[in-house]
Amino acid sequence: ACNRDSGGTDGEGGDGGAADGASVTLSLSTLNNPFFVDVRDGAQSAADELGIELEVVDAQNDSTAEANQVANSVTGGAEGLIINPVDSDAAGAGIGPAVQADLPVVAVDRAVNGAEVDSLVSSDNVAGGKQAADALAAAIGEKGEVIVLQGVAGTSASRDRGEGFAEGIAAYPDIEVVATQTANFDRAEALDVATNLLQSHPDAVGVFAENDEMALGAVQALGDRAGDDVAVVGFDGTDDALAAVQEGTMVATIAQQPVELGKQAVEVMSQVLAGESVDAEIPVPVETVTSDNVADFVK
Amino acid sequence: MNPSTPDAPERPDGAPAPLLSLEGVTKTFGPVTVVEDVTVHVRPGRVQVLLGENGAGKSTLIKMMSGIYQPDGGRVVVDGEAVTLPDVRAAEALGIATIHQELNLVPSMTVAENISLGRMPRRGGLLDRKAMRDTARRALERIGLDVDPGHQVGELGVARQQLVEIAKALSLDARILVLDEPTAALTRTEIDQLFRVVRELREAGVAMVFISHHLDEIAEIGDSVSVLRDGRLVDEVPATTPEPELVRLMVGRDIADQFPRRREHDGPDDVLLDVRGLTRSGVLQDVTFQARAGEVVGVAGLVGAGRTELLRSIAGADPYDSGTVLVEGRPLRRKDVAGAIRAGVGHVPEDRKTQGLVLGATVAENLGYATLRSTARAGFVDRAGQRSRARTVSEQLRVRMRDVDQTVGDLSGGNQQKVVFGRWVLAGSRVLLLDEPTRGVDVGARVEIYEFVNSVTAAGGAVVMVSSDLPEVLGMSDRILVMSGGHLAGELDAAGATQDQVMSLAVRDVDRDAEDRAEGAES
Amino acid sequence: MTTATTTRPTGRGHSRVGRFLAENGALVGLVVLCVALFVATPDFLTGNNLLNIGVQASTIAVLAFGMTFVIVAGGIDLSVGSVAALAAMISAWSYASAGMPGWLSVVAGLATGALTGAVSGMAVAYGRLPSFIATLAMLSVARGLTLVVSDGRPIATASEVSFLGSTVLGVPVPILVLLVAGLVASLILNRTVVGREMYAVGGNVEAARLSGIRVRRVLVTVFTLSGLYAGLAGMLLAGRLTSAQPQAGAGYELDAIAAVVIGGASLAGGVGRVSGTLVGALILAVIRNGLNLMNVSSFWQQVVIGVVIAVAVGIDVLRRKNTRH
Amino acid sequence: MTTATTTRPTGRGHSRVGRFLAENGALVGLVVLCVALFVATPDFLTGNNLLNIGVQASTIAVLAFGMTFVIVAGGIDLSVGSVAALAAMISAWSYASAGMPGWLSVVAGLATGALTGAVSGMAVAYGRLPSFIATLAMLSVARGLTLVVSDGRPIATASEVSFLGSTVLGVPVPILVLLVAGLVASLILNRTVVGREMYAVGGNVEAARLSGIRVRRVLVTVFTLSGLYAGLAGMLLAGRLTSAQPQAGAGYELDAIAAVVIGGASLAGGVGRVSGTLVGALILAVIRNGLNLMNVSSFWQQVVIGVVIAVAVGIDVLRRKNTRH
Ligand SMILES: Nc1ncnc2c1ncn2[C@@H]1O[C@H](COP(=O)(O)OP(=O)(O)OP(=O)(O)O)[C@@H](O)[C@H]1O
Ligand SMILES: Nc1ncnc2c1ncn2[C@@H]1O[C@H](COP(=O)(O)OP(=O)(O)OP(=O)(O)O)[C@@H](O)[C@H]1O
Ligand SMILES: O[C@@H]1[C@H](O)[C@H](O)CO[C@H]1O
Ligand SMILES: [Mg+2]
Ligand SMILES: [Mg+2]
Repeated sequence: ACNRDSGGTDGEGGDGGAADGASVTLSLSTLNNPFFVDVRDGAQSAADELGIELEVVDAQNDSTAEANQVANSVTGGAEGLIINPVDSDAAGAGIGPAVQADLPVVAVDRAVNGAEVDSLVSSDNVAGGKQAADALAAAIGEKGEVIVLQGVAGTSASRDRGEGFAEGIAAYPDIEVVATQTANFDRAEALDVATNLLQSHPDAVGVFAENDEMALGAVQALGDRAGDDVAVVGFDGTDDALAAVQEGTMVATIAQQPVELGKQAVEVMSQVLAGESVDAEIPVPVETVTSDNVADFVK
Repeated sequence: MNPSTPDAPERPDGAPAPLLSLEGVTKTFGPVTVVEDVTVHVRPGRVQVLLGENGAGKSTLIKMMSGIYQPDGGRVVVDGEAVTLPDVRAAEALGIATIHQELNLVPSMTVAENISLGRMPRRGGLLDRKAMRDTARRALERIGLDVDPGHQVGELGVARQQLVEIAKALSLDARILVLDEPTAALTRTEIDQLFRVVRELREAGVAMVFISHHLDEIAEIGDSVSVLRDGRLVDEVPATTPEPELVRLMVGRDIADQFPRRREHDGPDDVLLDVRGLTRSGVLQDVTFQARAGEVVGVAGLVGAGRTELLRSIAGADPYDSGTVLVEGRPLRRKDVAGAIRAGVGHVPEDRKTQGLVLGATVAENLGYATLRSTARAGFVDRAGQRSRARTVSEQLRVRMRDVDQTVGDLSGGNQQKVVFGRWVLAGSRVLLLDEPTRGVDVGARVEIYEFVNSVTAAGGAVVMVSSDLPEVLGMSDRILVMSGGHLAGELDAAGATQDQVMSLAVRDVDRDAEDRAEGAES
Repeated sequence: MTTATTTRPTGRGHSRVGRFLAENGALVGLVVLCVALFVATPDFLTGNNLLNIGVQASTIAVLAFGMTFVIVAGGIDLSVGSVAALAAMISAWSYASAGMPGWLSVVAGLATGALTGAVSGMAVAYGRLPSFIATLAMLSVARGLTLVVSDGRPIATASEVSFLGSTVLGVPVPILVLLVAGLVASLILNRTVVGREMYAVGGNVEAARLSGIRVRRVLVTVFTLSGLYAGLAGMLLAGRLTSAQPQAGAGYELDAIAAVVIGGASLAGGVGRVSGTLVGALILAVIRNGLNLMNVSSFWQQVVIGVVIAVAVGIDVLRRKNTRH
Repeated sequence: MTTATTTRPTGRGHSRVGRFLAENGALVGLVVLCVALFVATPDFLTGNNLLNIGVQASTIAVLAFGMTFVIVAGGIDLSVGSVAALAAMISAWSYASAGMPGWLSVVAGLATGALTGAVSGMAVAYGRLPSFIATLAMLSVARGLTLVVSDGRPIATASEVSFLGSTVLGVPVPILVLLVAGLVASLILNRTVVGREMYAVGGNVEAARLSGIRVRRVLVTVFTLSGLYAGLAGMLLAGRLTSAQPQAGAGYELDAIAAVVIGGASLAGGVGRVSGTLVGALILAVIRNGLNLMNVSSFWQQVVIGVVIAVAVGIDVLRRKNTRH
């Protein structure tokens, strides 16, 4: 919205057929996390290419703040909304003002429940959790004690990955989850929690962390044991995690493609604005990255 | 020591049966016994005076009457029946109202609210503001205090606050009224007003307990005196007992001269403090005076005359609009306390509790604040030095305490006051600004403070002493300045000056001043 | 607060307007802020956007009203964000899982808030815990219970609760709730005896006790009210999102306290007004709204928010200093 | 705090031990907690685990040492978590992007902390902002700047910083840092002029001023020290993770304040000791460690943490009450 006066004529850009110059809001759950910084970067580069004015807002993991920001951007004259919900259920009500104003809405990374959106560009967290279980099982020879580091309790990412992992690991009768503790998606906290859990479970051979930040904290806690005695699997595929996989301190990370998520979300939005029909769901694959294929992911 | 007090409720001289009695009460704090086996009767239509040095246990005693402390031994008897007073409400329910020694007001609330605190009137579940204002107005009228009930208490001077406190207790319409040093902060005018009310109450049959360190007030208003020493009852005597006899009972020795002013400085009488044209809009108008080496300059005036403001401005505590303050010829920077202290100024503020002391800190700490920096080595406190100096000074001033590590807030009022003094002894201040220096200080300690004043002037220092206690001003000053409405109304030579002379100067401009204030309120 | 003693409000304003301004200093900051935003972005001063701001201020404002009681009485309540979440969750759970009728689920939510508040209050009054500790403990306990009850998942709320997030005749219900809650709080503080006793306890607890005020009862009342208001705020939050979120309200305590302090209250106790608190909450909402409208980068936004808060309060301090002489 | 006036520590212990206990009441809570955990889980009392606890307490302890200065002087510092993050980020950035030598990047981090602290201090002392507001503003500003500098991504630190997270001759460096930082803080508070002045300012700002203490200078010192300690804590955090994290230290301010208050300080100012603060920080670390060892569900953990904090402080309050009469 900031360049509206210089833009001049594009006030009714929405029905003009071209998305060029349209103003679109990207509402992110948080930017305190490299993953979403990547989503933003992907979205920004696609927007620049397509000539879309992208307005990025950060809800700092607060559903209410997100609802407020959506309302504000509708008032501010946004012509489209790309939303990365803090919480899928809460976002249903949260995007109300956008829906009422007939703005096209695209969800990215996480779904919006209880309201119609034009498209969902996402990776499947439940499936990712299962993949993580398989990767971890493979790394520890399908037996032994494992530890799970949970994300912020009550967030959908933590819920879905936890669910997927639990489902996946159940297929390996010789693997026992001996401890499940939260480290709030935070590297420093994971360092402390993992240290403590390794104290009470010295025989643990595997760690699943619901994101890479926590996985890296666990690696730190393990020190020399990381990768040799204990296999660590993370989730996200951040730069640091890919480097860790390359070094062998992590055995795997479930790579989402955040840049790709952001990029595709903007592209889909541009198609909707141009009046084209789009798929209701656009899956961006999550891939298990191990030392075998890590080279393909490192930039 | 066996108290000679008769325990019988009826006395042969026909004194009425007591409404309230403390019978053989004892109170200990940790290892210390501060009141031991004391019996006091409070009778209707009588004023029972408690007399004793600072720390003798007077306040502790009355706190057992008002439900703040419970005795560890002995009993409290009301209307002939033993009672327990678990809290203030219980005491109030029995008709006991107390004016405590330290001000107990809520500064951020209005005069009316403070007066009704704890028993605000209700109507239909809501606060009845009108009734509250009316109560306040009546109570203020009775004590003769002319302030708006809607005024914030924190903005009033100490004296007015004391009057509000008195008005509050009076408005309870109590059967038993306890007054712990109510006159300490008042000038004669207000004291007269208070005593008028006390006499009315006596007529009405109210039983009263009165504490004061001003011996002349005892004969004036008291009926009987219980003398305490070190927590024990020494004797009970009629209020007509001559002052020297009271003093002897109380301190266990004679005090020859209550105001032992000696002007012993024989060096050059240079001007140490030179105040020129000090003006602060609405508070001080063109105040000019000098204080010379060896001299005590007394400053008298009515409440609100601006005496406190004058001292605070000189000391650097408050700003002023124009004028100059010079110490030994060198000008002081405006609003720079540290600079004033370095120049040799020491300031004993009006209210030790809020301005003088860090109550939670030790005696040694409090004594050392002004010298912390000057005695330090490379930023480190000279701990051993500070402590030994603190010990010396507190001995010199005869501070009653366990040791210099005792928390200052646990000392009695008079002893707290000495600690504030001691700070400037340590700092070696040459110019002392004293604001009500003996408020709440007992006769013995007061003489010690006066002797300290003498020693300061003997050593070539100068003292400016603001006091509402006229005998003190007359007795200890060499020269008296009288303030009125923010300016100097006149100057008197202390020798031969009378209370009447001072008062007539003090009230000279009061009417004009009142008009100014009324105008100010409208604009 | 060390500075509190030197910035005691003087209340010397002579005219009614002067007095109002003197007592609601932050208002000047709010007005300056609004004018600046109006100049910066025309979208700001549209009726719709003003309603948005009202709605967006509502949760923090309601929490802050409750906080005003506590701060006036000289305490602090860190638990309000968590208590709001717990109240909303209990309400949603009692509707969805325990089968309570919708209106009763609203009552259950409010009661949860009041009850947790009462527990904190008793810990402070009878357990003699510093309120910082008692309510920090409650912050943790209430959040934990929220997660336990919900198993970490959002629960949909009753339609009676969702009503709180809706719009009636063009007026958003949260704004109505805000107004009523504010009026009630103001009535309690100014017109009831217990309200005035809160000022006394915060202004000088010793004097209050010596005057026969039942200090502990006042403290329990104060925290119970704060809890009740937190419960109400929780219902608002849930109403707007039509679901109770396990992480709702996290960190809101600092915003609520900030609103009260921006509004002129002192953490030393004894001072504070509901109108000031409202202004404080509006300042916070307006900053965030304005920065969104102006599309300030979200990283810089935090920098700007911090600076604006400091400046808004700074204006008030300056103004007070000037009217002093 | 309303209760502060009634719970002023009396220091009446007669023997040396009695006195030490009287002054460090929370220690009793810590010991009770440790015994309970030892009974509950054998893993607790192993040398290794005790070292772990030391390391895990280090960040909060260092923040809390800095906070002790502020609280003793009657203020509060909400910015410490953000300042720690900013200091670490500036340090990492000046090494990684600006090409500073490693040791200089450590200095840069510490200087960043001290500088931001000084800014808060000046806002309090000269701008007369309540410290709650000044440091809340700084919380927001410092976090925003951290994100701006890092663009929201972690930056690897210099090896000189990582050294702070390592182990030397079997002793973890964070524990050494904690001990030295604590000794220095204790030295400042007890032995230096400015330290004693902090107590005076917090105890009675007016009396301090009238005694010639330069109150504003003391306030600036206090916040600068708090910032410096926050900077050090930031370096510890970064050292342990070998990288500066943009969201590092978020919310740590409440933990740090809690450690100080659990340790017996009063938010009303004038009271507080470094040894108490250390005990407070250890209590927090021990609870979390113990709950992890016992594998308490993360939902219930929060409930238990809250209860334990309340009980630990409650023991202290009770003990004090009993020794009174
Ligand atoms: N709460 C307390 N804890 C410990 N000691 C106390 C406490 N209150 C009073 N004391 C001590 O009890 C003694 C008596 O104090 P009290 O206040 O009754 O004296 P007082 O006669 O009223 O003196 P003053 O004339 O100075 O007011 C003093 O030595 C004082 O230090
Ligand atoms: N009722 C009042 N309302 C407002 N201001 C007042 C009132 N009474 C006095 N003042 C202000 O206070 C100034 C002087 O107060 P100050 O405390 O210095 O007087 P004082 O002579 O020391 O009397 P006190 O015995 O009260 O200390 C007056 O000049 C006046 O400006
Ligand atoms: O996908 C993201 C990332 O994994 C992040 O680390 C936490 O939130 C999730 O939603
Ligand atoms: Mg006394
Ligand atoms: Mg005076």
